[in-house]
Formats: sequence, C-alpha cells, structure tokens
Amino acid sequence: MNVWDTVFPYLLSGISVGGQYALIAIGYTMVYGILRLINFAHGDVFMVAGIVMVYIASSGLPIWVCIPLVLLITVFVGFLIERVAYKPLRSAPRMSVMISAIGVSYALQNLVLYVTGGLNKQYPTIPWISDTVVIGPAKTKLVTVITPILVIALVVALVLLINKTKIGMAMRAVSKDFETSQLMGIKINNVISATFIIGSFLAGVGSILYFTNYPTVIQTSGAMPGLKAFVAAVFGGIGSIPGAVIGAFIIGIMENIIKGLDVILFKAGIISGPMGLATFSDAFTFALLIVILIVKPTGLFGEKVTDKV
Amino acid sequence: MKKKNNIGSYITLGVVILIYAAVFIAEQTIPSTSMLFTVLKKGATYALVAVSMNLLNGFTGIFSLGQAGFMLIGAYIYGIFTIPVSMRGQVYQYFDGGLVQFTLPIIIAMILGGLAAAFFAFLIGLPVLRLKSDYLAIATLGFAEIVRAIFQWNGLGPVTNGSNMLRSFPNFNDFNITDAQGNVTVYLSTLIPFIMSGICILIIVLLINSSYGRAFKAIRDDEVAAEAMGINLAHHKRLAFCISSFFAGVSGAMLAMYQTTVQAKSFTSAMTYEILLIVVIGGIGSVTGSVLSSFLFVACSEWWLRFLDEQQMIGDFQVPLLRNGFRLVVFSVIIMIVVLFFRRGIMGDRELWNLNFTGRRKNKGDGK
Amino acid sequence: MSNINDSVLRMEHITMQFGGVVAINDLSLEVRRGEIVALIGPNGAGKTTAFNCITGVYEPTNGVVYFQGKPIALNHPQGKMIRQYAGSEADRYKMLKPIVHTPDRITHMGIARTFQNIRLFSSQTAFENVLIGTHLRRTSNVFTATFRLNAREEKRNREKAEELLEIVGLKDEMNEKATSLPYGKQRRLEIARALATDPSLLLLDEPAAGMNPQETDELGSFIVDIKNRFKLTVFMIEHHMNLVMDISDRIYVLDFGKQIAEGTPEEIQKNPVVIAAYLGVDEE
Amino acid sequence: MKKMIALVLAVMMLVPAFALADNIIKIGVYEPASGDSGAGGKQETLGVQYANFKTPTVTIGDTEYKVELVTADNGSSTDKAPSAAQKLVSENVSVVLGSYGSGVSIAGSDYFKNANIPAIGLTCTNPQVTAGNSHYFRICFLDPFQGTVLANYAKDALGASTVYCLGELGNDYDQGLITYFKQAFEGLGGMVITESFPTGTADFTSYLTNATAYGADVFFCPVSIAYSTQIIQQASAQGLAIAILGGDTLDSNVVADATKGTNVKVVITTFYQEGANEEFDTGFKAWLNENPDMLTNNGGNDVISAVSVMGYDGYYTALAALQAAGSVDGAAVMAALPAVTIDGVSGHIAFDETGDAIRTSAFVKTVNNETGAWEFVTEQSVSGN
Repeated sequence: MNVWDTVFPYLLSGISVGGQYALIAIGYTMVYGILRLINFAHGDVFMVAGIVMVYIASSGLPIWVCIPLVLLITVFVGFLIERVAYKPLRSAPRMSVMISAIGVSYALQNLVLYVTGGLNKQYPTIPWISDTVVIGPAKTKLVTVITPILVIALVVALVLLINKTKIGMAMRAVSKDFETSQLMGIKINNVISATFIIGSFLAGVGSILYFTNYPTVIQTSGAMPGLKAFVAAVFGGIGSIPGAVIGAFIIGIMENIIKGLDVILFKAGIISGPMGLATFSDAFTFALLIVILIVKPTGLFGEKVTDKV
Repeated sequence: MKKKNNIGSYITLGVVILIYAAVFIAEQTIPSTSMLFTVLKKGATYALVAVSMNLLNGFTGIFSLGQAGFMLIGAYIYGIFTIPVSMRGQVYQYFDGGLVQFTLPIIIAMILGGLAAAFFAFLIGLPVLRLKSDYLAIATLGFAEIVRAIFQWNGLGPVTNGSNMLRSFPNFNDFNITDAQGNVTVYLSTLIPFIMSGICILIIVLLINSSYGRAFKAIRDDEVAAEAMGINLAHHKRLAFCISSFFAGVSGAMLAMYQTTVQAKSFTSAMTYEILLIVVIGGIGSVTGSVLSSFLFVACSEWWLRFLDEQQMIGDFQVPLLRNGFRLVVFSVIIMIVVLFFRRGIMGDRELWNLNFTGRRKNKGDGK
Repeated sequence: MSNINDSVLRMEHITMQFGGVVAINDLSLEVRRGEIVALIGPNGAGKTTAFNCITGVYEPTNGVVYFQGKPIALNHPQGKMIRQYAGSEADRYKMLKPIVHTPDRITHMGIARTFQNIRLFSSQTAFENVLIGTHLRRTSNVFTATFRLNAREEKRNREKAEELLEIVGLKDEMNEKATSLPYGKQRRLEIARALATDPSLLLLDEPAAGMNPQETDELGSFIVDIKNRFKLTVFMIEHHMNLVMDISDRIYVLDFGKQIAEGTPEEIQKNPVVIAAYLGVDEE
Repeated sequence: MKKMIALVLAVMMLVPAFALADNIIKIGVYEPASGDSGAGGKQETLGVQYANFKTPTVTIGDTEYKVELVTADNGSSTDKAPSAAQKLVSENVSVVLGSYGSGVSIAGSDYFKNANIPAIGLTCTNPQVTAGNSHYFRICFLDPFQGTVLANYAKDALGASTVYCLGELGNDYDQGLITYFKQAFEGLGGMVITESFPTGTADFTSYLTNATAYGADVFFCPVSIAYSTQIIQQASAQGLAIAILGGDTLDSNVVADATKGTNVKVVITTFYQEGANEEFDTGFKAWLNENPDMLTNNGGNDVISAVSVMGYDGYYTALAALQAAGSVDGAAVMAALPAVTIDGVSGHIAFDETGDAIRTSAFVKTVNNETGAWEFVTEQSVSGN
C-alpha cells in the first residue's frame, strides 16, 4: 500500500465532513458579518433540523416531502430565534446578545432532550445519497461525493445572490456600516431576517448531508460541529463566505488526518506503535484557532477593522 | 456616605455570620441524607467559580469562556496529589499505580491546583488576552477544549490516569469528626466548603475594592482612558485572568471533593455556559448576585424543580408534560426570560453591603 | 519661563498615515517648560491625531517625539508602508531603531491627557475616577493591596483624590456617578483625574467644548491656576478662540495635517494664512 | 375562595399521608435514562419494573411491605451521577440497584457508602466497582473474565492475530474491558492496537479506516449502544470486511436493528440468551406489549435484552437480602447480602468475598443480518475464573 492509498480515505472523509461544516460555517460568518454576533445557537439549529427530520420521516411521509418540509421548519426556527432572542437586544451591549445566544443554545438542547427523552435517534435513510460507491481505494456513501459538489454550487448561488440582487446589496451595506445603512432607508430587520433564513437553510441542507453520513441524532449533536464550523469561519476570515468554506474544508481534512495520523506515521515508519494522537482530533481544531487568532486575527480572507479612538 | 457604607458592611457581616451558624446548626440537626446539604455543598462550589468568572467578565470586562478548563486543572491537581498511596494501585489500575507516589495535605493540594490553573492562565494569557471580546471568548473556549484533550491523553496516563476516573481522594465527608467507632459526632461536611468558598470570595471582594480592583473596573469601563491613566492593560488583564483562574482552580478542587470522583470528560463547554448563566442571572458585576444565583441555580436544578421530571398525580389527574427533561425545559425558559427581560439580573451591579438600608432611595445613575 | 531651551515636548517631522490617508504631514513643534501652548486648526486638521501620536495611542509613521529631551516615540516607514508612504522626510530616521511605548508608559513618564469626547469611567463615582489616576504611582503590589497592607498609601491616595476634587470644585459631587454630572463638571473631573497621575505635561483635548462663555472664562483661569499650582506645562487643543488667545503663550496652527503657522496669539491673529484657513479664501 | 384552596391543598397533603400509612419499602433504581447509555439503562430498568410488577410486595419478618421503586437518572455521565445518587439517598431507599455503566456506578458509590446503603450492580462489569468496597455488590461477571472470553473467542473462533480496539475516552467500562481484553489476547500471542475517540464523536469513518490500515482481523468496540450503532452503520457504508466484536453493552435490540440489512458481522458476549427461560420470556414480552410506554423504552419491539434479565434478577436478589436481613435498614441489608443466594433467570447467583457474583460462563451471540435477531453462538467459560 503506498502513501496515497493510506492517506486517501482520510482525505475523502475530511472533504465530506468539511463540506458539511462549510454549510454551517456560512451561517456563522454571515450573521457575524452583519450583527457582529457569534450565533452560538447556530449549531443547535443544525441539530434541530436533524431531529425534525427524524420525527417527520417517522410519520410516514415520503422522503421528497420530508426534505423540503425539514428545510422549511429549519428556516422558520432560525427566523424565530432571531426575532425572539436577538431582535429585542438590538441596542444592548454585544455581550448581552452573545449570552442570549448561549441561552438559546441551552434552551434548544434541553427542549430536544425533553422531546427525545435524551436518547439517540436514528436518522432515516435517504435513498440514493445513502448508496455505497467505490472511489479509488475507498468505499463510501454517495453523499460523501455529493457534499463538496453541492457546497460549491450553493456557494456560487449565494455569492451571486449577494452580489446581484437587491437584498444582497442591502446585506453588504449593512455589514459595512450598520447605522449608516439604516439612515439610507435599508430595512435592517428584513436584512437580518434574510441572513438568518439563508444561514438556517444552509444549516438544514448541511444537516441532511451530515446525518446521512453519521446517522444518529441527540441533543448535543450540534455542539461540536457548530463550534468547528465557527472555527472554520474565523479561520477563513469572518464575514468572508469563500473564506468560511475553505476554512471548513481545511478543518475537516486536518481533523481526519489527525485521526489517522498514527497509522500514517506508522506506515511511513516514523513511529513504531500508536501514540494515541487521535485524542487530539478535536483539540487540534482549537489549537489552530488560537494560532490563527494570534498570527492573523482577521483570518485568511478577513478585512481589517480599525477601532476609532 | 462613609457611615452608611459601614452600616452596609456590618449588616453584611451579620448576615454572613447568621448563615454560617444556620448551616452549622442545620448540619447537626437535619439528617445528613437530606438534599439540602447536596445543594449547599454544590452551591458553595459554584458560588466560588461564579464569582471568579464575574471577576473577569463582570469586573474586568474580559469575556472569557475558559472556566471549565481551569476548574479541570484544579480538580486534577487536587486529585492527583491527595489520593492515598495505598489506593493508587487501584485508581491507576492501568498505569501500575501511577508516577506520583506521595500525598499532600488537602489545603496544599487545593492551593497547588489553583496555582497550576493560574500558571496555565499565564501561558495562554500572553497571546490570547490581546484579542477583542468575542474572539477572546472563542479562543478561551478552545483553550478549555485543548486542556481537556491533554488531560485525557493516554500518554500522560501515569500522572493523569489517562481518560479514566480519579477517585478515592479526600472528599467533603472526610471533614466530619468521628468517634472511635466511626460514628459522626460533629458534622462539618457542609460548613467546611462554606468556609473555603467564603474565604476565597472574601479575598476576591477585597481585591475588587482595592486599588487593583478599581483599575480592573476602569479597564472594563474604558480601555483607552484606563491606559491613558497609566494602567498597563496587558499586565492588569493578565493579573485578573490569572487570579480568576486561580480561584477557578480552587473551585475545581472543591468540585472534585463534592463529586468524590473526577473525570476530564465532564468539564465541557456546557459547564462554562452554565456558570456564565449563573453570573448573568445574579447580575454581571455583582459578587452578591453571583453567590445568590449559584445557590438558586443549584437548588432549582437539583432539588426544587426535580418534581417536574417525574409524573405527578393530583388526585386522579395526571399532570401533563411532566417527564424526564421537563425540568430543564422550564429552567431554560426562565433563563431566557432573565436574559431578555431582566438583563441586570438579581442584583445588577449592586452589592449587599452597598444597598441602601435606610430606606431612602438615592438617585442612581442610569445603569446600562 | 527661565530657560528658553528648557524643552518639555518636541515633535520632529511627525507624519501619521493611515493606509493611503495622510492625517499629519511633517509636523514639528516644541513646548517649553511652564508654557501654555495651543494647537488649533479647522476640524479634521489632525490635532487629536497629533495628541494620539504623543500619548502612544498611535504609532507615528515617521518622525520622533521627545519628552524632556528623551525620545519617547520614533518610527520610519516600514513594510508595506515604504511603498505607500506619502509624507516627507522618509529617509531621515531610516537608520534609527523605532521606539514604541504603550500609552500607560507615556503617562508614567509624566504626560497626562484628557479626551475630546469625555472618557470617564462610567460606572464609577467622581471620587473613584480620580482615585484610579493615583493607581500608577502605587508602591503596593496586588497582594499587599488585596490584604490591605498598603493602608497608609491608600489613605494618602484618598486624601489626594479628595484634595484634587476640591481644587476642581467637585468636592460636593464626589460620590455622584461620574456620568451623571453636568457636562462642564465632567470636563473638570477629567482634568482632576489626569492631575492624579502626577504629570509634568498636561494635554487637554478641547477642554472648553460644549461650555457656555461664562464657563469658558472660568475654565481659562482654572487652567492657568492649576498650571501654576502643579508646576505644569500645558499643551491644548481648543476651538474657543477667546480662551486660546487669553491664556496661550504660543499657538501652532494645523490645516490638512500640515503646520501652517506658529507664533504668539497676536501674531496668529494677524496671520493671513491662518485667516484664510479658517474663513476660506476664494482665490485659492 | 381562599378556604376552598386551603381545603384542596389540605386534601392533597393528606392523600400521600394516607398512602404512607401502609408499610412501604423503597428500592432505588440508579440507572441512566438519558445520554449515551440511556437506551441500555432504560432496558435494565424495565427488568426491575417487570419484577416489581410480578412481585410488588415482600414479607419481612411478619410484616408485609409494599415495594416502591425510586428511579434516578444519572444521565450516563459521571458529573450528573452525584446528584442522582444523592436523590436516592435523600429518599431513604433501603437498597440501590444499578447502574448500567461502570463509571457512573463508581461515581455514585461513595454517596451510598456514606449513607450506609448497599448497592447491587446489575451489569457494571469493571472490577473497580466493588473492589475495596463493602457496600457494593454485583450479580454479573467481571471484565477480566469477559475480556478473556472475548480474547479466546477472537483467537479461536475468529482466527484473529491482530485486533483493533476502539473505546470512548474516559469511559471506564470501555477502557477497562479493552485493557483486560488486551492482556488476555496478547497472552495468547496476538497483537492489539487500541485507540480512543472523544465523547460526542459522530464520525467514525477514520477510525474504521485505521483498523483496516493496521491490517486488523477483528474490530473490538465495547462501547455504549449509541456509538456502536453509529460504528456498525458506518462500517457497513465503508464495506468493513472484518467482524465487529463487542461486550455486553451491545446486547440490545437497538444494535441488532442497526445491523439488520448490512453485511457487518457483529459478535458479542452477554449474560443471557432469549429462550433460556421460557416462562420469563413470555411473561416479560406480554408485559411489554401491554404497556406501550414500556415497549417504547425497550426500543420499540419486544426483543429481550440481557440487561433486562439482570435487572429482574437484581430485584429478586434485593428482596432476598431484605428478607434475610429481616429489616428495612440499609446497614442490616448490607450485612445480610454476602450470604444471599438465589436461582435467577440468568443462572445461580452467589457472592464471593469482594461482593462479586461467582460466574463461570458467558453467552456468545451474533446478529442475523437478514432478520436482525440475536442468534446464540456458544456458551463459553474460562477455567480458573
């Protein structure tokens, strides 16, 4: 087995999960770009999308009805969260809004805990994308291949939306200068709602892909992917959509490489036995975050914001 | 003004003494199996960590979410150095009894736990404290996750027992005074955590009201102006960060004593969020508030709202909705109401000793 | 004014450039011991930027700032700025090692300032605001301060703060929240707070902004008063020409980042360039 | 109006007071109802509840007591364990049953010890649960035994020379069983590679790739039900060719359902095989089918999990101990427990000097990939254990 054959399966897993992180990361980066808020509840919206799918699918509806229904409900949840938990705090200090976000996250998790009884729920099998395919030396689900393609398609659509449409222009204006755009007659609340709707929609799509790959949902399912997606957004430069996507792919790939690092090093003859480095697969993401924040706080593609004295 | 201040202080002192006396008496009279003592012990532990977090978030304006990581360090250091040598073979069953083959006195181990947490805070503080509000929050959160992974790593097993549980170290019950037959004669298992926590909180209060505390508050109010007043931002922020982490470490050791076992995997970011919510409910910038809300939070989550988790019958009528997990739903709703509508929390930024006991309300400046 | 060479503050060829925008270009000026010097100019001329360069809030792009004969800030264009640099004297300091101090170090050396848009510590009382100013001259460390082993120092500082409040006429309001005070008193409080740091040079950024004529008059004599009382040198930015002309020994005029005039109040009043800058001249 | 409310309140207070007039004895059920082990904990609780349904009273001395079960959810996590344990203590239970999961058992242990309440472990197999304790007993086999059984099976029946072990970080059950398995398997001349995943992991694809890359012949993952279903499903998607080996935690219909329709071979060791006791099987199934809630707790169907059997046996062990003690006092029950023996559904139960059940055999089961049912493979014992 040559090096490529050893590394390839990890790359494949990484690209797949990276694409799913990317879809969550876009929601983080857009909301941060406009509200300067880390929407801690975003990962939980992703999880709620998963749970909603579990319950809708178990009601016996055909899957082509379930998917749009799930996306619709997810979008509504995202919209509702903004209206209930963030809008009343528009003029409050940033810390209050962030705490509200943490509160929402806590509430969503507990609500799902109550509904599910705290048990893992089996995600329904979605036909076609769950099929097994063989790519080079690895066998995987079709969703692994679809994810990056879908992500790129969605990102292109999103970039077009932001650059070509009126609402997109309004979004860019608001993210540049909140107060001024308000004075210019932009309906701030509509723009913010639109942002949350787009973010939640993408998280919903991400959730379908993610849980098809890893088909168990529990109330904490969204926490880790959420945090990682946020790190991806920071890594790519918060506010930048391509940055978030690239960051997410890098994090997804690195995380899986680390899980397999023992094997890779072992095969390469560098170490003689496993060192348990897989323990650090999650921690690595955060180490990367701290390093990037120190070396280049604006991320890979971020714009520098100067504070006025 | 000065006179009134003193009245407040005396009243506070009186209240504190009354509470301690009540705790002592309750412990001797009420059966030790009562849920009350669990709440008090855990409440005392949480009070300390909440106040330590408030020192950072409320008084210095540094939004840090690393508290669970520092508690973990304190808890582990305490556990590692206090497990009786005779028990080490059992606890470190997969690591031949571990590397550490001596024990330290409880107090020394607690302080060492705090110092270790402060040391880690110093290291991480050098780069991280330069970051602005939410970036700092997410970096400290990440740091806590990294600490968790390090302590779980099998490579450090001989010291940390890998990802396995530490146990058999002295816990709160070991403070009870027993007679020769092993029967408890004087119960101290609740009073001692109160004293530990009380001393630590007193030190924090003294710090807050010292010249350094004023400097911290100046930084919170306006960094630029504070710097223009000759306050070295880096130095003072690091100081606040290390001191807060020290006490988080000590409270970690107390949590270890409360839980009787320690395991790295339970020190998650969810724990930090919980502590943050305690601080918010109590009022950001109020020590009294943090202490009050710690006890309220623990009592509600462990005791008073427990009935929501079980089916209740009123006569033949089964109350709907009640089942496992409902307590937490109600709890989250309460928290969201506080966060959205009572943003100042229970105490705002006031303290027990600053309250106007004479009944006349002074015109307060508009608090944000 | 004993010695004409007794320079307290000297700026040499200071240029401050943000990206492509030159906020100050090649500014050189000097403030001597015991003087009251004013820096005037239309809005956006770069006056506050000059203050920020002195106090370490900004790192000047090029030039040196001396305080009591020692350089406290020195820089020359570096990195990307070498190509972007649009000011003059680019090569003058090329060989020298840049000097950067954080604002607190500068304050420590003896330069205190107030802010154009009052920056008091909003959650604290007037008294506490001044008390914070005494923090930097502490001899206690965090341990002794926490355990009250510095009681004598603390007492001294409290007395000093009280005395300063009395001097600025805020004794009665000492326990009021700083931000609940009327505007004029907030400005005085800021000065008291700055004085608490024991400065030898006081930088006042528009101390009379928002004051009525009577308050402005009082402020003038107040500034002279504290200057004499604390043996200060005062360097101020001000728009109230009456105040400036009344109390300044000398005046520098800044326009579009460049110094356009320097001289005594009488000279400046007659200077056609200054008049043009303020009133706008059609021919130009 | 106020009087009305007062009256209603007074009546409400009186109702439980009347209920208290009967002789009641409380048995604590210390089990996870949520979290990663929630599914298993619920099934174990079902066994206890069924036993309580069959035998709701016990005669101690000359008095007949009504047995009341007090449940506490330890949330599958060691930090929630203390308050759950304390809840049972504060309810003054006479004896505690549980828990599913060794870590939470250890975490709750000291609370029972301090209150002089004996605890009977039902399926917590880590030796640390009872070692050095006089109050903790257990009716199942231990990990050194189970590890050896599994190692023997891997070597002899599966012909493995290299085994890849995957456990959850910080889970005492996983890590303990893996350690004993490793000892035994290496003793047989095999090679063992161990890795751990952080709590909350959902993506196991890279670990599965690791196993293949190391050239392992068996994938040993004695993890909780939640993770094992994930592993099995992802193994199926990746086309994992080697057998997945598990411990008693995997003996659940949830795992069997996950395996159904895949090509993954799942082999486990456990305490009981359906069909060994006809009377229990039919009774339990009938009871499950009568109570929709219970059926849901069992994972939606009436397949019997070994943990339910252990719960059932544990309940009768507790009753026997109460009768032997002749008292409802915890300390007396504790003193009586070592001498208690019963013939349970899972076999004869007697305690050795550490308080562990003396067990000499384990069942090996596998999942039928077509029907999704557990099939009996062999009953394996280890000499010298």
